[in-house]
Amino acid sequence: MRYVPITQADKAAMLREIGVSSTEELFAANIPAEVRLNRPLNLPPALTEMELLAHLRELAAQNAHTGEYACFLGGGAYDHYVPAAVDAVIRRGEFLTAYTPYQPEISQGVLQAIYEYQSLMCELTGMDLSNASMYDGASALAEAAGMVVNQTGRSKLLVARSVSPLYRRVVQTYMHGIGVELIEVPLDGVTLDLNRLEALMTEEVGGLLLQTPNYLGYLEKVREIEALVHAKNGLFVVAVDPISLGLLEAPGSYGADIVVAEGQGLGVPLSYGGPYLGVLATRDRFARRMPGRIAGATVDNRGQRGFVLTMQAREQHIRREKATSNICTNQALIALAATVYLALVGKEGLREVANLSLQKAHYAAQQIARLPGWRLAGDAPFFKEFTVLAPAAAAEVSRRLVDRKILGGLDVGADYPELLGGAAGSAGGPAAALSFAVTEKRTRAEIDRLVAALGEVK
Amino acid sequence: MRYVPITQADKAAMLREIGVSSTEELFAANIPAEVRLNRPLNLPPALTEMELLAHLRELAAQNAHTGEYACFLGGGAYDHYVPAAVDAVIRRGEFLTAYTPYQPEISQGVLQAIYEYQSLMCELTGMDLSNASMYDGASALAEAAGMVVNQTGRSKLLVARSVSPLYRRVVQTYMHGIGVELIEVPLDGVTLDLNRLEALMTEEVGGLLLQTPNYLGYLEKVREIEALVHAKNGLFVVAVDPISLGLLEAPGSYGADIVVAEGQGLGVPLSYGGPYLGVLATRDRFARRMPGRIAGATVDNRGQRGFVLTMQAREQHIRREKATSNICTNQALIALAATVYLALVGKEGLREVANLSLQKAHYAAQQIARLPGWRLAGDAPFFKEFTVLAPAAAAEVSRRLVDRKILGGLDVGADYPELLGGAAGSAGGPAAALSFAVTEKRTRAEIDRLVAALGEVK
Amino acid sequence: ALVPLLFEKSTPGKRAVTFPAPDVPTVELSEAIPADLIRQTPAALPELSEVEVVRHFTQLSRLNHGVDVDFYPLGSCTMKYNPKVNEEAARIPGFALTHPLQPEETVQGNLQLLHTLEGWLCEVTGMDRMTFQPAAGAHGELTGILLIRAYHESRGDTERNEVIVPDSAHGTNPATAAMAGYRVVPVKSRPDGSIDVDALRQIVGPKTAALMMTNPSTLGLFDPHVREITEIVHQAGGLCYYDGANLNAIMGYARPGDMGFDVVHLNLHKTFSTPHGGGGPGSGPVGVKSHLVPFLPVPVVEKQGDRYALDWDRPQSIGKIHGFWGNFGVIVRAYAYVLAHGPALKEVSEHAVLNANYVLARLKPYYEPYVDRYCMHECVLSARTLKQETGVRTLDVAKRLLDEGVHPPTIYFPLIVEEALMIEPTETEDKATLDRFIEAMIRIHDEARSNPEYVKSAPHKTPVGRLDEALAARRPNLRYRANPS
Amino acid sequence: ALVPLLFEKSTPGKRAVTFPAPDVPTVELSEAIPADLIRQTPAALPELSEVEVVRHFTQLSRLNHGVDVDFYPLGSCTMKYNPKVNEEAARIPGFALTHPLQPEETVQGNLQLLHTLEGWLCEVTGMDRMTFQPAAGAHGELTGILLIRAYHESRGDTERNEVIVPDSAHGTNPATAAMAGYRVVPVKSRPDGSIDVDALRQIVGPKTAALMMTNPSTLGLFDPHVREITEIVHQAGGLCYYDGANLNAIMGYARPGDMGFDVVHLNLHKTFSTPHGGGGPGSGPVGVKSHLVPFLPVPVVEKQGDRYALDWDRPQSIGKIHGFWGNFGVIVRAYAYVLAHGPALKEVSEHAVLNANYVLARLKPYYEPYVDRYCMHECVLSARTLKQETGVRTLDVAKRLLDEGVHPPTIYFPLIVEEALMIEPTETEDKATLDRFIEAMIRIHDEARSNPEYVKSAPHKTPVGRLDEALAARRPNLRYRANPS
Repeated sequence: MRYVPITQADKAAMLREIGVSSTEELFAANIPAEVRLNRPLNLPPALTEMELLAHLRELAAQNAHTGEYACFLGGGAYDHYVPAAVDAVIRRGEFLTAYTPYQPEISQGVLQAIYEYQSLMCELTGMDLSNASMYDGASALAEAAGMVVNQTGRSKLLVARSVSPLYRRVVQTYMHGIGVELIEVPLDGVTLDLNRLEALMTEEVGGLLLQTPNYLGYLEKVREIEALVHAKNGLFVVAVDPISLGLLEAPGSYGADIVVAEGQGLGVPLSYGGPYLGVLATRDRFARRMPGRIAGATVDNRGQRGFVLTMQAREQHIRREKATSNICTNQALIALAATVYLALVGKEGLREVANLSLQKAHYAAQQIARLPGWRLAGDAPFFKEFTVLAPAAAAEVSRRLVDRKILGGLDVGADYPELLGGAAGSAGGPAAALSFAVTEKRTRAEIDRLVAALGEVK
Repeated sequence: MRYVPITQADKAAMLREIGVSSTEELFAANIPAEVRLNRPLNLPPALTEMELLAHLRELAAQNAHTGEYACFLGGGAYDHYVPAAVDAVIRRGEFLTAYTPYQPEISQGVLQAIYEYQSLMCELTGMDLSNASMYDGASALAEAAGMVVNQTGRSKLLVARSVSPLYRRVVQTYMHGIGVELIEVPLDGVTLDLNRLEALMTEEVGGLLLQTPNYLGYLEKVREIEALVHAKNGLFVVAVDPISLGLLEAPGSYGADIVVAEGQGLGVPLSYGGPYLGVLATRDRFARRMPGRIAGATVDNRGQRGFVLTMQAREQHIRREKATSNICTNQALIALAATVYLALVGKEGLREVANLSLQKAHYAAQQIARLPGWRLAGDAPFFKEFTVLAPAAAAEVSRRLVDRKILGGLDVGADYPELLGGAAGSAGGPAAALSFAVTEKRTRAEIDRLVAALGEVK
Repeated sequence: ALVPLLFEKSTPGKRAVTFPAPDVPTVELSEAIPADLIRQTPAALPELSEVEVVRHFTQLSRLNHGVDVDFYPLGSCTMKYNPKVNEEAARIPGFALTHPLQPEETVQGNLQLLHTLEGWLCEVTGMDRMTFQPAAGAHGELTGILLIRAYHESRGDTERNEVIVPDSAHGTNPATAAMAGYRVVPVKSRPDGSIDVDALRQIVGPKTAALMMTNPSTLGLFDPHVREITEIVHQAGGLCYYDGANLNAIMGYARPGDMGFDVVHLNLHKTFSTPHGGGGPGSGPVGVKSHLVPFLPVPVVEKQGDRYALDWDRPQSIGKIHGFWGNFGVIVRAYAYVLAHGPALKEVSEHAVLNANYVLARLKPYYEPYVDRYCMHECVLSARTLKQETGVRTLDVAKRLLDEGVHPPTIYFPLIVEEALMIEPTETEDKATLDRFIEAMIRIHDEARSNPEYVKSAPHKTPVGRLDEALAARRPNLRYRANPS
Repeated sequence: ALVPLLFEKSTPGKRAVTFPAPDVPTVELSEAIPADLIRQTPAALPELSEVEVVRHFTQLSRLNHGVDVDFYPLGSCTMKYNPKVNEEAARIPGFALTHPLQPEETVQGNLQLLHTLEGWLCEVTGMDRMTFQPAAGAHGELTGILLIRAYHESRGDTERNEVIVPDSAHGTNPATAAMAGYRVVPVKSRPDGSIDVDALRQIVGPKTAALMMTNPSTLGLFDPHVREITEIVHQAGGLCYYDGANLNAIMGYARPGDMGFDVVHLNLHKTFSTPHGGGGPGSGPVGVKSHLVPFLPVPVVEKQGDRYALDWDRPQSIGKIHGFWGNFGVIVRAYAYVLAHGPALKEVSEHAVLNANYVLARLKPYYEPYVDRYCMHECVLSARTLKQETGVRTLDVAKRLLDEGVHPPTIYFPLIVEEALMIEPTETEDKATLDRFIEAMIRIHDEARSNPEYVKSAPHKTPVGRLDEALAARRPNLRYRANPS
């Protein structure tokens, strides 16, 4: 047996001690015959480690990957550079194979790292406190929505249509059960329609879920929006790209009540969508509404500083059906990766990553916009991602890029047909709306290669 | 500065404490102007980590590698499977970034691992003691030659011509300085000529350096050879493939005095020839002649077992010009890898690896020998490597295999023209002698692909 | 402090990772970004060199226990060994470097892996289809209960607003039901740990949306009436939800699908040995019987000929529960784990149960079992008598175990057991390790009599002593502040 | 025992890694192998499961210090931080999975890397060509001295049988000279640590094959007469060998080639930051001036047009010194290190020297320097006075430092310094770390007066106490035996 270290001799001795003659007796004593499975599991034969790795490498070889393809895909997951030291740290067995630090005396490593993670998230977002992580950006936004509902007691919520459609579907799923009505605030161009927001934001509405930069890449007018939301005593939830916070104002500075983020950009591999990192930070006054684990500093009986899980009265294992959330297992190791990442790049490095991404994205946008038949979907300010209107179908563009070892051209027009105008697909109008994301990893040569490839699509 | 954590402020404070105004004063106080370099180093500009990795991946992409090519190359380096846990262990910073355990109280990890390594090498080889590692198989053989010379006081040594030509050149290089004459014992077919050995093995000769399986892959008649060497009170040095010891008799059981090995097969990546692992084990009576570090068990002042470096009176840092060798830095981390490897495969696993390699090599040999124009170079028993006589030039065969994503067909005929017969290259005779190695990693499909590719060469 | 905080080590001007200068024509930031959105005060991230960062985390790690360090019998968490090959597997560039929004034709390997593993896990659980989106067990629970809600709603059966949860259940069960908008109705356990079937009959009815059940229960006992129970619920029009937290006990022996469950979640980080990472990531795939398939989250991976595709066109779907497709990197590890065992997954459960019963047999003279019968993969003991006789509580026993280098069992859970100790050895421990743990437990039992104060003041050999949790809660210090106010 | 031996944990029948059954028709072993060569008794390798192996080595590692754990100012060993990106670099499959005997056209990346790094290191050292075959510094020394021998022999200059070595030299220098067949002639150092030039003049002559010199010397001091020294040797017909152990002091400031040296070895694992691995592997490339190029080991990497090739056709070569081409994986790391710095390698040396002088400045009131002047990259202090006054020796100071979590300096070397402490901080330590070390050293100095016995019985906080080295030497126990005789 592959990972079972029990020899036949030990097994025999253990059975003797238990007082049975076979393990079958143990199962027979527990599981009634009517539910016993009386055949072997129909699974493929076991592979040895050597065969297993060979098989997995073969499977993986059927994928295109960003080690070999220049990646301009974004939409909530970004090909940022992951410094080598991040993986070196998170591979350490003491981090990798520990669980939730229920016994603080032998878990100070994990606990202090969580405390540091919380501190970093507060610094980044301008919030007072952060939890130890949520599953991903989308579920963090959904949990934030739940916090708003609980805090305000209002059962309607606004969500900007410029929030990722994937995120909106997750929020919708979470809200459905508890009967919360989600109302979409439409776009005006590539950003939120402030007039419609003003109209929709009533005293019956708990607040607004906003994303900035939004799914299309553009910056929302957060200060005007904040005023409109708070005018009705709603709560203002902002989803951000944490990398953008190297250049862009912290949501805390413009009045956000809850900040969520997809933390993947902070040193986490793309890994086909997960494991990622849900960031959730808020103001002190909402602390008791916060879902998830929280670590806090305290002292031990020898007078040393130490860390423990705290504020557990919010949590499911204590509070059961009255808990702020059911979350138990979170994304601790990914939060650790983000902590290591931020420690490595530091104050100045985060600014550099953000600036490089911005500069390269702006260069790419400018070059694409010059191509005949291509133009930008809007003129709002953007960070590292932008949307263009294309003269050919999304699938065709994507296929041509793949042929040139480029991944890019996310079909945002499918989710936002309004970008294509009233007469989508009509003669002379754009055939698709595509977004491109550009990180610090993309070289000018790669961008020029992208532009050249797009130039061939007419 | 990339890895220098000294800030300008700290630097200023330190200079103040030292009492100088700049580091230049420190250098000026030490280095006379006549030898100062008065220009910047002419090196390429520094790359950031992100650029560096991209550059290295580009460079590496110019190589063919055994992850993508089926490898049948041997000749002293073998494509055995490396279990994942090996790298997981040797990456641990405490092993990776420690040095020679001069301070045993904080080095028990490295010291115990060395002791375990020594024990494993003794078990494998049937010897009494092992050192903590040499640079590689070749240098271990050269050091063993030095031991023989020192022990016997004789300044001639026999070396089997069937020993790797690379190893023989290393031994020759080491022996040249101390004026030892190396006498080559020729081949009889694909193994050592015992008649010539008997004639050459005189009382003036310190002993014999033998390799089995030899460079061509074949097993030497070690018991007859041992008798001939010991009859003249010579020492019998045997170089082995450690993997073969899963099936083949331990050299200790047939009278070897010193056993050396290239330990690469024991969990070490091919890595273009290094870092590898020189194994050197011997009898108790030669302990004081042993080069290199040795760890031993002892007790501490609390009564606990612990480990220290011991028998240091042999070594250069104590004994200087009278040391058994000048070796200081060895291959400790690679010895650790071998220790982890042997712990993972264990008694039964080593036998399995050896047997699979043997079975697959025999299948391959049989299939190749059936091809028209191809035949085995000899009918001596072999383990996982064998030599065939080919109908086409070595470079041509190799090139055709590379085209089919196969690495193999080592040109042993270049070093052993006698294998090609008196009239090498003559009409009807073989055009090349090529060796093939087959490990447990090679599948039947890969072997069949090799055979098919060779079948196209006529 | 044992290890100063990153922030406390920070020095202005230090750098670990740097980035190249732009290789494109640049714009002024003020041209690209409106002034009121440009960050005025940079985030006060620590400034450190690479050596300091690496040392910091290396030092922190050395203060931590893990399965790689020693035994970790944390009941209900299934802290089994995490094979190293799986770490390598998840890091294969073709997996680790794929973007979630790549065109399907460029991720056929990923889709095949997901589709194949779905089939295998359906076989293990007896379900028909599965989604991998949930990122953890509790996330799976929420998904599962929302599936049940969607099912009832699709039938117009909208009066069902109750979810029945046994009193021995994990806190996630009631919390999940509440998150899905249900009222939680507890059902009592009988003294033997099984659900009180009569009590259940009283509770079920037209308001019953679902029963959530963990089987074996958190007492480590298989409920002998499980078929009867699921039938009772079904007859009342409710559905049955299987919490897979304890699946490690029954693989190859019994399947939730055969017990009458409609929905199952698994914890890949428990049963399928993906590492727990200090608290996550996990993966909580949810399997359903055919009548719930229409409601699964989108997209579903379908095989079309010899190609794999994402099916988004599922009008009855509950929607999405994860931003993308779930914790793919974790799923790769689980795939590797299943393939390393094949049908021998049954032996995993066999030995998990063997180990738990061995611990139970040897410890029950010292710590009384809640129910004295053969257990499944974990056993629940109590230090009730010990406490009565010596004043030494379960907490003290746990803390004293720390001095032995062993992670303590789960304590004070399940809630229905006084002074509970919940021990799950898992199948990846050998007899020698169990004996070492057992002997430590016995030694502490003796020491509680000979030197109770020493036990009560434990731990003594850990890097920190007992921590003041009350202080932490009373005066929350939840983040570093450069200038604490 | 803190951690039992692998063998002590072994249980018959346990397995970690297994292998598939043969997929080819098999032969009987007895058909393939003569009976007398078939192993009768299998090697008594331990039988363990993967979890036990991983735990064993994880536990062992936690007993060990390393640069990743904390400061490691081991003089002369240049224990600088080893960048993590270099570990990733060496593991790129295109490097790590290449076979040394692949056809040249399939390893152009490797050959380019070797050729390029050779050029860079020649620039740093002022030499003309370089070989990467030597696997360590001492291996490089042997190579270098054999090159010198070959040079003299090629000129028929066969009476030269002496190598001059300063009394402050590392033991490897005289040991190397002896291995290369030379008689070792020591030359004294002057009180200021430099070579006694007058004494040297007395010694050199027609028997002088070479002078081996470390500069800065093992005292951490640059010899101001180095050009005069190399000229003296050259005039006598000898060659000059530069031991690169201390190159970390002078990169970009001075080059051995400009000082008059004919041969240089480098320690990539010191100056170029490849990890020391608990004792190795290292890499000891040897650079030579043009007159020694014909003697370099075969093969040499040559650039031919835009291709790289191995040149084996070098009739005057000393032959080979390594089975293949050297420790390639180490060389990859060094290549990455140079490229991470470029011309800023000079700042590496600048800060190494700054750090050493800072330590010297602050510690010299407590431990007297052997020579009181600015040092280069390391400083040599003495506890002579402390020992006289308190009985506390250098060894005791070192052991007490262990309690501070800091690796002690090199002690009792160089041999010419009584109660020596040889401190090499390297440039990868910041002021805070140096201060912590310095303060610990001062605290121990004070403690030697207040509580000498406590210092003498140190360490107190390490996993093991002082080990009986005499016992180890007297009754050697060098391997595990199942049944010790």
